[in-house]
Amino acid sequence: MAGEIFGRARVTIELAVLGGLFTVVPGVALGLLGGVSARRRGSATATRLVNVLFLSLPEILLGGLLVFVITTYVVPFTVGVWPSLVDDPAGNLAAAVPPALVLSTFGIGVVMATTRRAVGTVLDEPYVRATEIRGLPVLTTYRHHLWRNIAAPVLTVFGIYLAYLLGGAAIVENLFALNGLGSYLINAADQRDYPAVQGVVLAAAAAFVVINMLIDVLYGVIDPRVGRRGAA
Amino acid sequence: MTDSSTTGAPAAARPARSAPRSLRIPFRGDPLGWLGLLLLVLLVGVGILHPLLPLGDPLASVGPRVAGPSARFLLGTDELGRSLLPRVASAIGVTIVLSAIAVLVATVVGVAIGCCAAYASRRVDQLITRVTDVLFSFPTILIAVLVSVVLGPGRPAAIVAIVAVTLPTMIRVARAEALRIVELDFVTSAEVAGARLGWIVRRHLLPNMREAVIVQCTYSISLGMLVEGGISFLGLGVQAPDTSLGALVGAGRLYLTVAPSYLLIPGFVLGLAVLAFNLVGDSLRAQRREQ
Amino acid sequence: MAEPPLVELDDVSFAYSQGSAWARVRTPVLESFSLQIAPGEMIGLVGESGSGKSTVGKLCLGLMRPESGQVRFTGTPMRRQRPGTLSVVLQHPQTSLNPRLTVERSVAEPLALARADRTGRRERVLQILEQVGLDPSFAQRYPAQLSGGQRQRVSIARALVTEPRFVLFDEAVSALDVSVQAQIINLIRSLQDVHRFGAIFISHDLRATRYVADRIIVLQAGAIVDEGSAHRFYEPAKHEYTRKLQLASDI
Amino acid sequence: MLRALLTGGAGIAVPGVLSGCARRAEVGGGIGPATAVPGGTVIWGKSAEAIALDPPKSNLGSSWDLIQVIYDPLVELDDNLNVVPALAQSWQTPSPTEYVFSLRPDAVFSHGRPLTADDVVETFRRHLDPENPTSFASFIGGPSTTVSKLDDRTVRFRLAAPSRTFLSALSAASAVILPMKEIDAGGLDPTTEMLGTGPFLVQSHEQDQRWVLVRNPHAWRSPAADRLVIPIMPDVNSRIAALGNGSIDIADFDQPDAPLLLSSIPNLAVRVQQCTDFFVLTLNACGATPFADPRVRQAIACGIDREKIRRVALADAGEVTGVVSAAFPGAIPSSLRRDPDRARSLLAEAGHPNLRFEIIYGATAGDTVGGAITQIIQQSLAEIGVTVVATQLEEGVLNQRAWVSVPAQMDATVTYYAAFGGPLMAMRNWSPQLAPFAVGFQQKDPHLTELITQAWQAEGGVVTEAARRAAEAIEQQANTIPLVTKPVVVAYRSDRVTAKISGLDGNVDPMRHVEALSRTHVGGR
Repeated sequence: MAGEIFGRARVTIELAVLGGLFTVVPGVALGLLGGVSARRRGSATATRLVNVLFLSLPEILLGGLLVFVITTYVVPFTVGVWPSLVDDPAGNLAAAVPPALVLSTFGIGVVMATTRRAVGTVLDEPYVRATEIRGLPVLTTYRHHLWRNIAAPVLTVFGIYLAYLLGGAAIVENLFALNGLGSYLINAADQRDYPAVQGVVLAAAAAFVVINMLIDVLYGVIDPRVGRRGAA
Repeated sequence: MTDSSTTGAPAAARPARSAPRSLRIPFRGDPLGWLGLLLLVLLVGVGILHPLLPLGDPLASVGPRVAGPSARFLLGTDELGRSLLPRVASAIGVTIVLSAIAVLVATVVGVAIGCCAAYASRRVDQLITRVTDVLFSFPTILIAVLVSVVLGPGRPAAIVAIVAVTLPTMIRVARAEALRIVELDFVTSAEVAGARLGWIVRRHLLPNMREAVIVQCTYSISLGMLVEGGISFLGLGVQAPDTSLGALVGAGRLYLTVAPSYLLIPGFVLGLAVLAFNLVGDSLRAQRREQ
Repeated sequence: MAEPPLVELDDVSFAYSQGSAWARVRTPVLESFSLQIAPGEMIGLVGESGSGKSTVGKLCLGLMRPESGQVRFTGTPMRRQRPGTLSVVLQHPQTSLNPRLTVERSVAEPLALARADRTGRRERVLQILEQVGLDPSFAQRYPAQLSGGQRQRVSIARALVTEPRFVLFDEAVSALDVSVQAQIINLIRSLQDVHRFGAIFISHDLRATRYVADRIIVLQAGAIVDEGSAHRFYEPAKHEYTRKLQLASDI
Repeated sequence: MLRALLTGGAGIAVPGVLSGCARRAEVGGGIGPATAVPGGTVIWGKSAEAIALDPPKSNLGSSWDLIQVIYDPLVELDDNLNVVPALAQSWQTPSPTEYVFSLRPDAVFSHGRPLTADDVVETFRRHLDPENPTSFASFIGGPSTTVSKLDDRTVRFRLAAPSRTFLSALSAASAVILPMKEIDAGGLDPTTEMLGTGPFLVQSHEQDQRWVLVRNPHAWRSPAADRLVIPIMPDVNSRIAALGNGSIDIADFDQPDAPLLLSSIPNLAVRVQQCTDFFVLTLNACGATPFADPRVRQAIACGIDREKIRRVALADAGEVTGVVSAAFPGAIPSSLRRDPDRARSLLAEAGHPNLRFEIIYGATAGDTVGGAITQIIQQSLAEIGVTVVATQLEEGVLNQRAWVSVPAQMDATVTYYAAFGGPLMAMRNWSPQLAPFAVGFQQKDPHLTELITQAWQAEGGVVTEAARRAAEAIEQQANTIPLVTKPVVVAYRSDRVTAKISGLDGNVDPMRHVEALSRTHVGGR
């Protein structure tokens, strides 16, 4: 069973890493954009709408749509195959990108909201306001400050999300006919294979612990004070 | 005027009660809030009143199998030749009601635990917080699968899974609110005046937590609908011939290449319902922040 | 036999402890502290923040338990008192009243807790509102419709509605602006003359305390550094710390 | 707001962009003449893992199809369900109760040892063990049947009474011949290892992942392909997608809808294979239930719209059937007719005008037919005032409640009966004496058992008077109501492989002509 879990974990881990990438980059970008433009009422509304849309898009709808498009039209993506990343990187990406996109939408919404809030907090600081009034470019002046403020909450959210992806990709794996941990879990549950269910839960818990440890280390890198407190 | 000391003067003699503003005019000048409310009323209306609407019988095989939308069957038919229009309509109701029931349970339990955490010893509070954190970061589907393994697939499994998913956030919100309110002066005054825990919770904590909890409820319901969609899609939730939006999407998945509307329409409606609750929640929250 | 003191702190010590079970940091607040309040006596407790004033207040109300020593109420060890015996007026007008309750319901709360006769409650509420200088029309208002001074008046009404034997005024006027402070202090003074409750008036402002209290205790770092009848504090004090406080209060 | 509009616009624009893309179905184009090429690997996407590997004990169709690729029986069925030689090259019937089989001289197990009469004798002794007969044994006369070796190539069966099920039963997956010398010596565990005389032998197996079979060098019937790789793919969509992108060559489907679902894949040959297996509605007549009253059961039988089940739940793919599966040439037609008025009056007579009961059905991965049939039954019974609650159960729970508990812990269940290669074989399921699994729900009726036994013993064609009497009595009893046959769909990529798919099957063996499976060379380019 351990071999089985490791074999399937390859798919899930790749999905999670790719999905994580697709989550953080657009999520932070949209959050920055939204946070900075939130001063104007119109664009604040637009930002909120975009954010809510990301949080409202069901995986089963987007996934179904992508599967339909891929199976019906000639597009450079595939469904139902999973070539090895080492032997056929292009083929592997063609199979991995669509499910990773589906996995990332909700996360983009969460990361975007977190980033927006962090940007808002920083921009409300009195000294930042002063800079703004003096007409200086806020984003470049307080780049480091901004990043530090955004990084911590985004990292927290991202950690939770990554753990969620590792155990929770069942729907997407099912839609795209992939043999990952999620579909293994569903099959095991279907067949009342308790040891297998336990195995996956254990694997997910282990992944969760490891990810949280990594994130604690990263906190230290972002904000040295945290590291010192942690060591004390 | 026999017993007016607690109920106040008769209505005529009383100046207009000023209820908290955010509840009186929910989304002053916020188009998104109104859009969400409109969608929400529409979907809940259809979901609950569909038996009264001339949509057709959701359970009768009346048409061709797996057909796309047509003049006779506006949304097409399913694999048993049942019209999808009434099926989607009843599925909206099932999805929203399941999620709402679950969130109601989560709210009651979450608020109770949150209040306890605020009043309990630091050690108990820390324990509650830790357990909540662990539960919070546990993958949704994993919880749902475990629940349906234990209970067997069906509505109860769906409800328990949604409760399990929405409870941690509800506890967090309730605990934070309760901790904030317990520190306020009027609570101390009541304690000194001899109020016990039950009195303080009833009179002071609950009324003042209400808004934050309602906002959290709208988010939880939308999250709950996504969870229900996912687990019914996987066949672990609502069982045939009963249906929910997720179950319809799951059934339609097989016919994706033949009749894509079978999957896409219920999926889209699910998205709309989630969007409606999220918009209302977002608008309420924006309002609260402004205050 | 002499009447026992209303509230008595007898050789009381108190400390906050912080941190985890492994690294507990103990911050002592009071060490071997004693104090007696006679029935109907109003004690002023002054000192800068962190001097332990509020801790004394909370110990007197039974909101906290001392680490050692004893707190007695009318000669017996402090335990839960009958509702309506003790009450408190706190600092922040913004949070002193539940925003969801009308003035009437807020003021009636201690009566309800003391299970006072339902029929008499409304009259009693209106009566006490009048005593604190509020028109009966205020009864149906919500806190959001009141000014800071009005809210503090409502708080005082609520504190006195059950005719308590002991009232703690914890920085009850500190957050108000000066003209309103004077009104409220006058109000407290006059009410005390009528109701003869025992009280502690906590403030960092010696001038206000001097006016309202019978006896003043000056606290510094958890210990009494100066003590005497209120008149004494109109003259420059001998004690250095008291003098500092006097200077701060513009005397 | 502008940005929101733009995002929305992009959403609307997507289908427009895609209309510029070619549809997959239009790509590929025609293919030239195909010629079979010997050798190479063929990939069969199998719908369920084989988990019960020991043939005499195996009772799962999903194991039988694999067993029949590895092992051979004495006789097998041709495409019209006639019994033809397999390991036995010929046989004589000296008397109605005596069969003498001559074994093929070239039958060799895949490890190189030739098949002997001892293997056959010992294989059947396992079935006929008087202490512990297998469930298959009743088809060949039960423990009163004796089997003996006449010489190294000849085996004789003696039956206590004539049996019309005997020969066709020998073609079943349960009756394949095992290498008993190795098994008795303890060197081989048939529950984990497979060693037979069939065209392929097992090279490797990863549970729930794949089997890799290679040509059996000693096979008397040598396959065209060198290797047969069998990935386990329970998910229908996975199999469809894999057929589409060429990662598998051939696949089997339980869904009657498969032809529709596969219609968009070019170069795909789709064959609907009629099977003798058929769906039944089993009412639990044991214990204090309304179904103890035959009128209530008959009312249900009259209330069900079996034609609608065929049309809707089976997508027109199967046939309405009686007790003898309609798939058999010249089967006895069902005497049951839909008659709602009679159903209602029967229910009123029995005092159950507003009957309400629960139908449980299994949740095999991807198999939606049981649920569909249940829902059609639910619809048609609603018309006679009967309320049906449909409950899908996990397979193990269903087994426990329906087939293991005595009395059964259910009101009714929708399931299917394997009817094998002989028209009358499935009849035993209506007699708890002949089919022990039915004890929990099937009423004990010595008269019916007698009729079934007589039908089994009668001389003549399919429709003997005895068989007709038994079938009618069974349908009158209405304890287990036959519904529709259960077809299987097999699809393969005609541009990649050639395959011979039988149009009619009796032994859950979609790959019956597995030796003919071969890669294809497509002409033209």
